[in-house]
Amino acid sequence: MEIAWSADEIAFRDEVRAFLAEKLTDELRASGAHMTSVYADPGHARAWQAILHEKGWVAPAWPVEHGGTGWSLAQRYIWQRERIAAGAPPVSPMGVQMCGPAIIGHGSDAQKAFFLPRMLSGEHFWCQGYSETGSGSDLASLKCRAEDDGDHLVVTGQKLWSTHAHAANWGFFLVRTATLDRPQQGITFLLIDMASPGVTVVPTVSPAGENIQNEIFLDAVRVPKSNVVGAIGDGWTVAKYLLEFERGGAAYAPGLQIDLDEIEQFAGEVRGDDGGRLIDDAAFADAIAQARIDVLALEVFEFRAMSDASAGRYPHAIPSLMKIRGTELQQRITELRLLAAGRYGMAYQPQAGVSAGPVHFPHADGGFVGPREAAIAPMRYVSERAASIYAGTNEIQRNIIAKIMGL
Amino acid sequence: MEIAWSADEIAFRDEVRAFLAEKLTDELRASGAHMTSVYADPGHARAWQAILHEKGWVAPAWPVEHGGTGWSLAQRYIWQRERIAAGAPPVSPMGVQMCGPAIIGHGSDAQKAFFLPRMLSGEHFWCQGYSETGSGSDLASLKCRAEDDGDHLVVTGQKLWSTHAHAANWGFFLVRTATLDRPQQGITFLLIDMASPGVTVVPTVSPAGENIQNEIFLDAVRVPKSNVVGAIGDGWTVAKYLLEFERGGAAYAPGLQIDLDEIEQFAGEVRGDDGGRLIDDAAFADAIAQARIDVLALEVFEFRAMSDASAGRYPHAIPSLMKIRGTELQQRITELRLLAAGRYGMAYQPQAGVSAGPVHFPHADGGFVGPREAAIAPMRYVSERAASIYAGTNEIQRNIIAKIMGL
Amino acid sequence: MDFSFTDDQRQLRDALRGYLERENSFSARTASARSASGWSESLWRGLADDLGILGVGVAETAGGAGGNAIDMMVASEELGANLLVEPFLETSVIGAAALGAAGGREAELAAIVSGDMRCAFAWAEAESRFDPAAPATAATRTAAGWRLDGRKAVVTAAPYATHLLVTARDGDEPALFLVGADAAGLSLRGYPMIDGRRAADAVFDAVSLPEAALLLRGEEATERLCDIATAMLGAEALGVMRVMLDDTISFTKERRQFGQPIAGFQVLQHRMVDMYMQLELATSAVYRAVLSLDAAPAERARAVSAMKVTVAGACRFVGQNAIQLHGGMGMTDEVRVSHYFRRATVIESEFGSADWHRRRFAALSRAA
Amino acid sequence: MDFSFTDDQRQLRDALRGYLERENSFSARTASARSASGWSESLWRGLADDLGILGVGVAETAGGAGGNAIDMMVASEELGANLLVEPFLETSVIGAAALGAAGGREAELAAIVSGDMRCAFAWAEAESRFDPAAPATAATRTAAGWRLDGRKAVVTAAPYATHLLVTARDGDEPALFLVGADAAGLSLRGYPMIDGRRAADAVFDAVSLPEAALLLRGEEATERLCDIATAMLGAEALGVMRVMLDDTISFTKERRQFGQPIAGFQVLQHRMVDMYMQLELATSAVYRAVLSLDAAPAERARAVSAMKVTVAGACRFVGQNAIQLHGGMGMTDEVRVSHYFRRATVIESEFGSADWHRRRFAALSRAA
Repeated sequence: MEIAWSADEIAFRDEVRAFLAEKLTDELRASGAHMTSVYADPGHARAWQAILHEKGWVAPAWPVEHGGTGWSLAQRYIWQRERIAAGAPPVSPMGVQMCGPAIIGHGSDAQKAFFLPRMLSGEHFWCQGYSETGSGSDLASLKCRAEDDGDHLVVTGQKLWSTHAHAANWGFFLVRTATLDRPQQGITFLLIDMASPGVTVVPTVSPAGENIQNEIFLDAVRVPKSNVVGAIGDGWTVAKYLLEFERGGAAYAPGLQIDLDEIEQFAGEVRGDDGGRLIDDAAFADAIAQARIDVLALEVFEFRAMSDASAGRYPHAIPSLMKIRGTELQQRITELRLLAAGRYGMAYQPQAGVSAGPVHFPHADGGFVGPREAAIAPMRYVSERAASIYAGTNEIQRNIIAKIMGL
Repeated sequence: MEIAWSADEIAFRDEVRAFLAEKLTDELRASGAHMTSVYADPGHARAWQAILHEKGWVAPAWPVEHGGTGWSLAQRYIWQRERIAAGAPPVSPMGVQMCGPAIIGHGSDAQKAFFLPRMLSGEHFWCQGYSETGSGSDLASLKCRAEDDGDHLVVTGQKLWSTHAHAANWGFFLVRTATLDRPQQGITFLLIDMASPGVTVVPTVSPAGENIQNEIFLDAVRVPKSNVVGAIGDGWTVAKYLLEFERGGAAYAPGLQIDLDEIEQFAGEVRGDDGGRLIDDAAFADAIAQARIDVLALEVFEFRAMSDASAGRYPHAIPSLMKIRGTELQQRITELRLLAAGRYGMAYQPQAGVSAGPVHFPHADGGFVGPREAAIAPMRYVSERAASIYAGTNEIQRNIIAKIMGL
Repeated sequence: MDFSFTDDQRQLRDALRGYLERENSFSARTASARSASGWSESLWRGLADDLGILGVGVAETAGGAGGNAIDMMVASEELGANLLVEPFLETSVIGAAALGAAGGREAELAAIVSGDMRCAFAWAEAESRFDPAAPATAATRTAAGWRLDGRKAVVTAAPYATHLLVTARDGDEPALFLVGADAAGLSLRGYPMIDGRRAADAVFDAVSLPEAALLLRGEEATERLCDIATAMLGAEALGVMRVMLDDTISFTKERRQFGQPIAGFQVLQHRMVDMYMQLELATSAVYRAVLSLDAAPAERARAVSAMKVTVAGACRFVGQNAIQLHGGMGMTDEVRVSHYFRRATVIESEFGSADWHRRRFAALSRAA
Repeated sequence: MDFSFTDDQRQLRDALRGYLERENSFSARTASARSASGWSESLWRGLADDLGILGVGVAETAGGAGGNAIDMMVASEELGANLLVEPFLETSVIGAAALGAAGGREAELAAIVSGDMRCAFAWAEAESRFDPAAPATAATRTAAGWRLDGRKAVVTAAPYATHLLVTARDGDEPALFLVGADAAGLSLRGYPMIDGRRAADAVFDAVSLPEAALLLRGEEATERLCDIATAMLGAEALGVMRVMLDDTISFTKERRQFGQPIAGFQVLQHRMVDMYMQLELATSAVYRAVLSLDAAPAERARAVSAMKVTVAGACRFVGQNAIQLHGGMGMTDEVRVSHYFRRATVIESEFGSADWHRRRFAALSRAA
């Protein structure tokens, strides 16, 4: 057992730091630091991706032959830590982390040759078409259907919660090609050009007033069968594969530590309940300390998962445990941010941050009032309620773990 | 709407206070104040009951013709508050609050004439025979059987969690006289003389080392049919009746307020983490304030229930809500007591309190070390874990409320 | 000891509820909130003319309904359930209480009753956190009356108020002044709040006021006013939470996953039971606070602070779980529960966070 | 970055587990705890002679196994799972660390290895709360060495210890002394603890000690010793919690209510998932603490205090819910989970409560 990084890993960390110090512009840093939710705005995310692409660091987890970095799990973890600590915006996960692995694992050679390079370069900006009305946590009940028409599938249906679909030119979809006994059967994994006739993207406005998510309507959209990943009817297998592709690399702790640093700095600048600075308020300091302690435990849990995965072990409950704990802490930390914001946390000022999509409701345009941190706080608080809902609610995650525990 | 007591009620309160001031001896007060659990020891409880009996105040909720006081619900609530505030031990609930109502509602005239006066005087000290191994929350699944033998029922089986059965001379039992479609059918409510041949009481030792609960074994115990309350097979109806007898009078808040007063006083006498007195410690003071705030809300909730019940309304969810909230606060307050006790809260010193039954494990006999409050704290903490288990676990209570809410 | 409503109170509640359902449906309310002005003049006039509710707490001698604190509580709860953006709390609770306490302000009280006056309560400053007792804004005596200098932060309803109720320091003592929104030297910078209402930051630059602008003076008068406001905000919160709970129950009964309504899952059932319990306890705390408004200052303050802690906790628990149980739907602006959640979030810290009130309660308990 | 155990560590764990299952079954353990002496000499001798585990942390030069902190952690966790009452922590962790740090104490270390020495750690006083840094017990220099005067409270294991490790103040500086349990002037008043171990309050009335009784001196030496003890107590807690979780899972799968095993109820399933999660997070925190014992003092202290907060929270959550899910059975002395719950309750506050360690962590974080 050893909790320290090795000399090689420290050298790697220094290389990463040097790269970030050199390449991360002030504007990009600001776009990472002033995010109003966990999503970067597509513009800055793509600009940053272009810089990473030049360096070959867009997709660390991919096999080297497809453009991966060949890094160890530890190096990938270090990369994430440093990237987050430097304030760089995240690259959109829909392509590199989700669709990419599906194509790498189950795509044809032609698909690999066409899509992977464009995914890395950012020429293709991807969105996801999974959830439907009535098929959220119970994804296998999806109804969007694709009918066979010779060389094409003809897709008709509706999809929900498609992040950045309004900015995407390609989408990966789960569609129903057959109705069989088990709902997981008869599902097909399909790549759709978002410019295809019959595709309509309708913005979904979040409670924070941003358009990050979208509804997608597909009306007899003709998709060449060459865009099926894996076999027709094997979509569930492909979807499961992509979920399991990047095991052991999850890292909530680094971002949460940065959040706490920001909040603590902010709390050093505003008044607390007892007249002094908020950071000197015993109850607030206590809450910050408890959050840091909880993040420290989660960090070692992440280290252990990484260590286990490196050694080829990976207890099945780990991703669910990590998702529950990571998002619970994420949400608790948005509460601390809101507490620090005080009365200015009641103002709606998305213009003080960097939104991840168009902003809808009326808001003052010329600057904002109060500290910038206070203006961002309610956006984050409201937006992060989604953390315990998306990607399988935390209740579903607990059901999954209970099953693994044999209950 | 009016939250104040009326002039008549204040006059009644003063009468109660005067009575308590006069009649409550120091020894009885100490037996209430130094209880190691929520149970008074049978000896002091009976001594206090004798005093109440003289005054006619043993069973306020009973109809006047059977020895009740004729008090309003508000008066009964005031009586409870003042009794608790004065530190008087509670009268054992098994007779007056449980078996009494069953006899009053469903008993024969002969039963009323024989049992009720002896219950009031304390000549009969009652225990309950409901739960069995495997039939706790799911009480209707009970198996203890009573076979018909002419004028007698012959009872064979086992009962659990019988509070003070080791001190009782009478017990009320639910036994199975028939096996029918619904498990609630075929149950009979039976009064058993604990001196009957075939009755064996085996102490159950609690985690705090006390013998409060007992297991009762019944081996072909012959019970005259004249001891059946209600009809044979109608026991479930009788059991439900007694549960609903005393609606609107529940009062957790007064006792919790006294607990908090005691803890605050104690915390003014011991050191806190920061070198000063514990009561001046910000986090501890905060926890006390939160508990007081929560008790204040519960108190009005109790007032509302009383007011509603006086007006003939009684939403069905109320007893369950009150039980959940009351016991949750009860348990949280034992945690505060344990926190105040510090290191002396680790010592096992039942001899520092007034136990509700014989104490089992080895413990020093000649006095105790540390403050008395500290010695009682762990006993209460451990014993009160039962609060969320007994009388239908808090999980079962939530199931009940969910059903009432139509979920 | 009696917790029943009078027939008049039940009628008030039913009338208000019916009226708001017709005249301020959720879509109408949201359209008002997002209009250029941010409010609906016609609704406001209707509340005055059709219902007479704006004067619920104004004495009959001043043309009001002469209602007591319980009547005001009943109205506030219904307005909360309707998610009203118009400034009832600022005008008909705070304004009416301040003018009523000042005495001899029948004309202005009549303007409240008629709907001609709309108030905003300017107590907070950028550095005041939640403490209303020590404003930095200065009131200076002049020959003609008073001069105000200072800045106020996040003054809700200010963009559509005709008058501001402004706390300022006269020497060591806090005082409350009535200032016309069009006063020379007063400038406002407006913006929306996350709950759909509007607020403004206000600058008072040598604002001249007549003698009569002074309404109240002293810490107890200010505290009492804030306690009344907080109590009625608590009542409003009950309405907000009631809708969230009802909507959550309906949604989970309808929404199916894995072949059954999700209301059938025990974990969600218990969550809703706990939401219900929190609402019941918050209701109990609000009753105590409202019924203590005329008690001795320390008792009143203690009941109000205890209430705010209970209500803030309930708002958070009920609000967060209403969103969680709505799943993805809760994360859209389309569904009304997300608006109620934002309102509940604002209520949590308005007039002082749970931490602030817990300490006030503790300090008062120690003093007692 | 590596979190795998060595083969030796796995063997150590398996050997210890097997031995304890045979030699210290739950009923044997409880019989020892409730015997007149409160412990089992034969078990203690067995741990020394059959397993050599008492010297796990003692250097090989002194006849020990020369194990590192991780070896000690592995042993502590198993002893926790066995609910050992004998003073391994006090002797083989604290005693061995203190004597090892003192240097040149091979004879005494050998006595630990052989099982001849049993220690108790007398740091707490009636007024010390959880702070080990400033004992009131005074050490005074004498011609022959030292004189100790003072009182120690709740000294666990003291009734069966051959030696007490006593903190005392030499002027302003804390120091640690080794005192024979039979020293003249030392009197003990023993009593049981709620977790089945024994403790004593100790009075030192002009106890004369030789020069060599002084083991350590200074705040850092004392803090380091307490941090080592706390880290290993955390490891012990992992074993305690593991048994509670395992027993709860087994019980709920077996116990039937309403026609099904209660493990089938979703609310109980999620509760057990959260117990498991708490145990995993506590394990993670213990690993960091144990692996930081040789780091710089501030880093070590921060990791240990963070761990103690996490472990205390987990002990409470896992313990309370283990009882709750056992229903009535959990409220009997008969079922072992109730004993593990009591041990977990003691661990929560031993060497400092969660509040105390959270503040220590915050102070260290601010200083960093």
